[in-house]
Amino acid sequence: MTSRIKLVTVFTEAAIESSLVHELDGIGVPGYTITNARGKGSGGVRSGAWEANANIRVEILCAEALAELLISRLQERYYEHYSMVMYMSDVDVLRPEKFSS
Amino acid sequence: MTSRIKLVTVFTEAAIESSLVHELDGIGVPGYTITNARGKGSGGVRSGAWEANANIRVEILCAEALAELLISRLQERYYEHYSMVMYMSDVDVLRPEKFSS
Amino acid sequence: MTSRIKLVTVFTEAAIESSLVHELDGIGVPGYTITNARGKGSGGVRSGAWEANANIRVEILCAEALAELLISRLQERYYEHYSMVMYMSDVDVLRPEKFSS
Amino acid sequence: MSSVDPIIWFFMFGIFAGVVKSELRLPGPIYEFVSMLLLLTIGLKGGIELAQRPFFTLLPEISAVLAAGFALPLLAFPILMYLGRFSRVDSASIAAHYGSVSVGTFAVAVAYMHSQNIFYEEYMALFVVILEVPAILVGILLARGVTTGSVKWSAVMHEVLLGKGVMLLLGGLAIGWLSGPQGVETISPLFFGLFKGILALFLLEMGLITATQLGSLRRYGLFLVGFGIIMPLCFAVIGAALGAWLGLSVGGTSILATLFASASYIAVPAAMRVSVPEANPTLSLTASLGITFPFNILLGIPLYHALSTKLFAILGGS
Amino acid sequence: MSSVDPIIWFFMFGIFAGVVKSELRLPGPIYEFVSMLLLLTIGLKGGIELAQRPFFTLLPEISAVLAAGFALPLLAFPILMYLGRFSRVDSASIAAHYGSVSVGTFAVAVAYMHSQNIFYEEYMALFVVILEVPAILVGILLARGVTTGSVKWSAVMHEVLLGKGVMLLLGGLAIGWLSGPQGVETISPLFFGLFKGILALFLLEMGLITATQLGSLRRYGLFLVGFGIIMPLCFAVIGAALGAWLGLSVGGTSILATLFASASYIAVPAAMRVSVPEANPTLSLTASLGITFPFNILLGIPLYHALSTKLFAILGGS
Amino acid sequence: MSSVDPIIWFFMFGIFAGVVKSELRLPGPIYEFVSMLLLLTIGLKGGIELAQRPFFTLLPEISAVLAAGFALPLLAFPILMYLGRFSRVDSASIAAHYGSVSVGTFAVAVAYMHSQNIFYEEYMALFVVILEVPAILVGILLARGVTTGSVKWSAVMHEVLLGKGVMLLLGGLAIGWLSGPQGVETISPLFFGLFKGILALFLLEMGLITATQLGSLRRYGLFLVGFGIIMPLCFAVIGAALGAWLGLSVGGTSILATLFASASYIAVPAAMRVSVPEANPTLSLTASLGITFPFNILLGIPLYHALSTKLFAILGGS
Ligand SMILES: Nc1ncnc2c1ncn2[C@@H]1O[C@H](COP(=O)(O)O)[C@@H](O)[C@H]1O
Ligand SMILES: Nc1ncnc2c1ncn2[C@@H]1O[C@H](COP(=O)(O)O)[C@@H](O)[C@H]1O
Ligand SMILES: Nc1ncnc2c1ncn2[C@@H]1O[C@H](COP(=O)(O)O)[C@@H](O)[C@H]1O
Ligand code: NA
Ligand code: NA
Ligand code: NA
Repeated sequence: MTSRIKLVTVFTEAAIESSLVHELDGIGVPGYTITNARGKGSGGVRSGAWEANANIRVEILCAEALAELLISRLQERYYEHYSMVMYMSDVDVLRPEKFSS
Repeated sequence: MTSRIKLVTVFTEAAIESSLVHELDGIGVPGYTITNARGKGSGGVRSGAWEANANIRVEILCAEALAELLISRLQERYYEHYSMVMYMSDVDVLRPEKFSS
Repeated sequence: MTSRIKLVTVFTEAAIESSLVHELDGIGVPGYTITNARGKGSGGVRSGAWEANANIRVEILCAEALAELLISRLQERYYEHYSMVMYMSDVDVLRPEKFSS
Repeated sequence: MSSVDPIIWFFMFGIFAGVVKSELRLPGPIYEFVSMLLLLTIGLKGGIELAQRPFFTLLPEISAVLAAGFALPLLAFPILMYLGRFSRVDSASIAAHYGSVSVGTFAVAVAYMHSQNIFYEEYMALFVVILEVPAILVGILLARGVTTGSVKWSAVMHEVLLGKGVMLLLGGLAIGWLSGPQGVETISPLFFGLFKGILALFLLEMGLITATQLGSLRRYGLFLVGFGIIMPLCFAVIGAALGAWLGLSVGGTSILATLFASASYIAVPAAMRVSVPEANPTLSLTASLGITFPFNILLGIPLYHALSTKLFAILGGS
Repeated sequence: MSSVDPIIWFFMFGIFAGVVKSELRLPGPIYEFVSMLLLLTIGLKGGIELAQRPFFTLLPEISAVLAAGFALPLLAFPILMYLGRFSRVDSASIAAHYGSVSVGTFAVAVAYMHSQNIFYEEYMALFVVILEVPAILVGILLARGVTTGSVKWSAVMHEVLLGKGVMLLLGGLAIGWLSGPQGVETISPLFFGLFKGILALFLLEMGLITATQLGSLRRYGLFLVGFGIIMPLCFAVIGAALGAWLGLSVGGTSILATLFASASYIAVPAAMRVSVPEANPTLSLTASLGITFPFNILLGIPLYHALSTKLFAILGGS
Repeated sequence: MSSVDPIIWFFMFGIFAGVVKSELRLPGPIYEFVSMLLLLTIGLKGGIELAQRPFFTLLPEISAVLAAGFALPLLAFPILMYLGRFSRVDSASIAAHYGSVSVGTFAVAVAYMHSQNIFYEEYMALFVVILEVPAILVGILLARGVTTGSVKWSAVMHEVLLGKGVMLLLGGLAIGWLSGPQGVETISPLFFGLFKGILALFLLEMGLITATQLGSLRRYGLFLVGFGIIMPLCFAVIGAALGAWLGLSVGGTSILATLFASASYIAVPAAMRVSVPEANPTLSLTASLGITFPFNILLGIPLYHALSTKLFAILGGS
């Protein structure tokens, strides 16, 4: 009934939300979900108190090949100069065709 | 020390939060966690700018059998007419008895 | 390219955010991400309507050993008297060295 | 130029900012706050007015307006279904939106009367509440048929009566009525003093939201655009006639016409989403937010006022 | 009827909306904003008043009120532990809530005095700050015993003194004191002009929150209800006596009585959660928010005013 | 003491609360709302003023200020790169921050002129907009070189012109200009009546944010501190000279000096983050928020006013 696909989760700066969304659309991901976040990483505390130091948390469900592409693209475009952390995991979804377009 | 159970994550319309919570209580899930979200899927962009197009993200930790029931129930009740995406994954919890009631 | 590490997710009371962050820093986790949440568990509904009953959702990516330490430490310090639920899962990250410091 | 109310400029500024895809946005909680203040203020104004007259003298007007609330969606439904060729549920849902009212439009109409120094019956806030609910019930019945067992009416009534909008209007009405004009004086700087400014911010955000709807317009074609303009005009005529017949002032008649012409975009969408989920929400929101709301704000209200004035001239009323 | 302040109707409207499970809610950030404005305004008012008198003339009053702040929780504790049969930590926590004060209740008392044109000493905002802190320290000591090494006092003091509430009150006091009455004129439309309206919104949300607490009432039974009404009455008597003894006006005495009678529901719960986590927070919040707050708002304040008037009549004071 | 504007105390209270690590915070949406109100109000004021004079009479001033907007970052850049030994991109980014302006500083300068009853040209809000943009373009060119193909100019212009700040200023200007002084009267309680109070809340949060920047100061050392004070002083002198040369009043000259001296911390950081991501944002924010903003608020504005007065005395102007 369910089928295994990839979930990519990205923590990054709120400042690049629109640029990132543009990138996602360009790659052709079937969808994404964004929530507001705060946190700490190698770049120090990002308390979310005001826009320049707020984070977002982005989730993308997609097929493995696209996930690989997505990760390498984001790595190439954003890793060097922006606060960004990404992880990938395996999840089961209904209607897998929805996420492999 | 830890034990493997299921995590069901649901992305859906904020408009049905109370109805969904009612459903979860009816099925008898041991608990749930909700965060506000925005996103994009087959139904287009849901920017969260105002209530009619805001999303929520719901997580439910529970035993596998209940997770299956939950998924099929939500699928039956909401999939056709509402924006809804669901995925399931395996996680390890402490005190598994807490989530198998 | 990617490497497997642990993701620990914690649902707990917003009231202890600063205490929890202090604990995380003390243990030496490489980072964390926090989002606001609401929910229900054995301690009843926590609607987030006002500070005393709001939840937070904390994610920590780290090496397995640290994850174990983290879990046992939080369990010992907070489980008895605070609303707290934790789960752990396996995820793949780029640059694993970033999370094993 | 100087005769255009600045709040209208705020609305057009919002549309402009939305169309050029600016990042401008009223933060969600602020938009909610601004809406809540408007609803409370409108309720309070109505309540204060009610406190100054015996309730039963209004019974005829209330009954007539209530009856109209049930009748209007019944008029819109066949047009949508047979002329517009929409599905039964979509027709029912759109009909419910147009049979109900828009509080934002009402607020702008009230601001218009004030800025033009036109007298109107302030208790008309009461009619906003009365007109909000019946169209929803009719819409659900139209979608489901009369013999439907599948409608959870208690859930529907909960959604409708206990939704934020109706609650705040009724709460404001009650508090205004219980406190009277002197009582509310101490809270008036927030609720009355800031009213127009708050309305300006509300319209700024409404403009931004309207702009996001414009994109869907192309998808749904000409019929929806025509419907979103002609239906309000017809309803305005009915409203003006009813107002004159009930003996309202010219201002009151204009506002009743505006109310009839306005389409809901808050209470009804929420109720329809829960009760008639098969209906496509984009369709009704595109029409009510993307066409009817801006039409009423920018052109409708002065038009309905002119219409009422004309009607009174013909009837020899004052 | 018309003698009830509209802000009280807002509170009752909130309770009603909560009880019928309406979806009405002040958005979280708005509630926080409204609370911040109230705290700043109260602080500013107090500070302006302080600017007009030499500080040392207040030293006797400050000392007496401070002493009372330490004494009140000590009075409540044995009642809770021996009569109420609560655990030691729960008794300590509830005692801390009742020994401390509620800023919302203070604001309503101030509004009451204004609407009844009763003079009171405006520097009483200072007492709000003074009474907020000692009860927390006493509560922790009662829970832990005097010889406790396990209390991290620096964390406790940080939580207490640097919490939002105390910070804003102190900040307001300082700014009011530094600026004086003329200085704050330009900011008065926001802080003073809107005060009652902001208070009305605050009470609306407080009503909604109170309603959510009513459910827990049944669980905790009659003792808690009784305690939540009788303890404030006793503390009010002590407060009135102290006010009269200190030579305060009738209005000031009524407000001091109200402060003593009020129970904290913001600063103390937060501090207890961190310092005495074994204490059940539902217990103390049910009592302070579900019983004592509405009791004081609806009945207590006029009662404490009547009490003070009586006392002054007996003592022949003015 | 009483001559310090209370809004300055709010700022210092914010710094204090931040330094002692209090939990005080304006909720995010409220901070955004407060900023939006300030921007709209400043725009409206400028627009009303513009409505009262023929636009072309301002063309010389506009051109001169625009030219200065391009020139200022070019002055700052070599100092940063050769004296400060910052990398090319960091020098370009900081230069862009200092070539642009801070709306918060402008608002405080305006408030200062009002409280001291000093006349100034209210249309200066227009200069805020004019000065906001050029420095960003120059900064990007400095970072990338003139022959850069890699800059996506359309994305940059989108970010710059359609960002919240410029949109709200321009929208306010347009609405004020279209409505004129009488037109905006009904919305003035919110936008003008509350201005100083809203500014006080804004400065409270700015103080809290400034405090978080102070920690980074130590890391970046003395040069940045010196730059953050001396560069504004130099720019202020240029601004004052330009103001006098353009025939502005003493007040207008002081405000132009303040604008030149102020450094952006909203529009420019956002634009640089997108266009010159290799630049370290902490560096420029530490300087503009941690040093220059408090310096200008606390000492700069009166200084620039004194400077302008002196200059006018020397020149024999009025
Ligand atoms: N180990 C981690 N676990 C969870 N979230 C992290 C971790 N490291 C970084 N983050 C998140 O990613 C953001 C950027 O991280 P960085 O690029 O390391 O500064 C941080 O602000 C956190 O929100
Ligand atoms: N592939 C995806 N990855 C992550 N979230 C998604 C995805 N597809 C849909 N969503 C989320 O689910 C919501 C509803 O999706 P849909 O029903 O496809 O319109 C969207 O608004 C997104 O928040
Ligand atoms: N089974 C569950 N699934 C998801 N979240 C849960 C679950 N149980 C508890 N939670 C979250 O953890 C918080 C504390 O739970 P508890 O300590 O059980 O009251 C709740 O308010 C929920 O946000
Ligand atoms: Na209508
Ligand atoms: Na007390
Ligand atoms: Na500058």
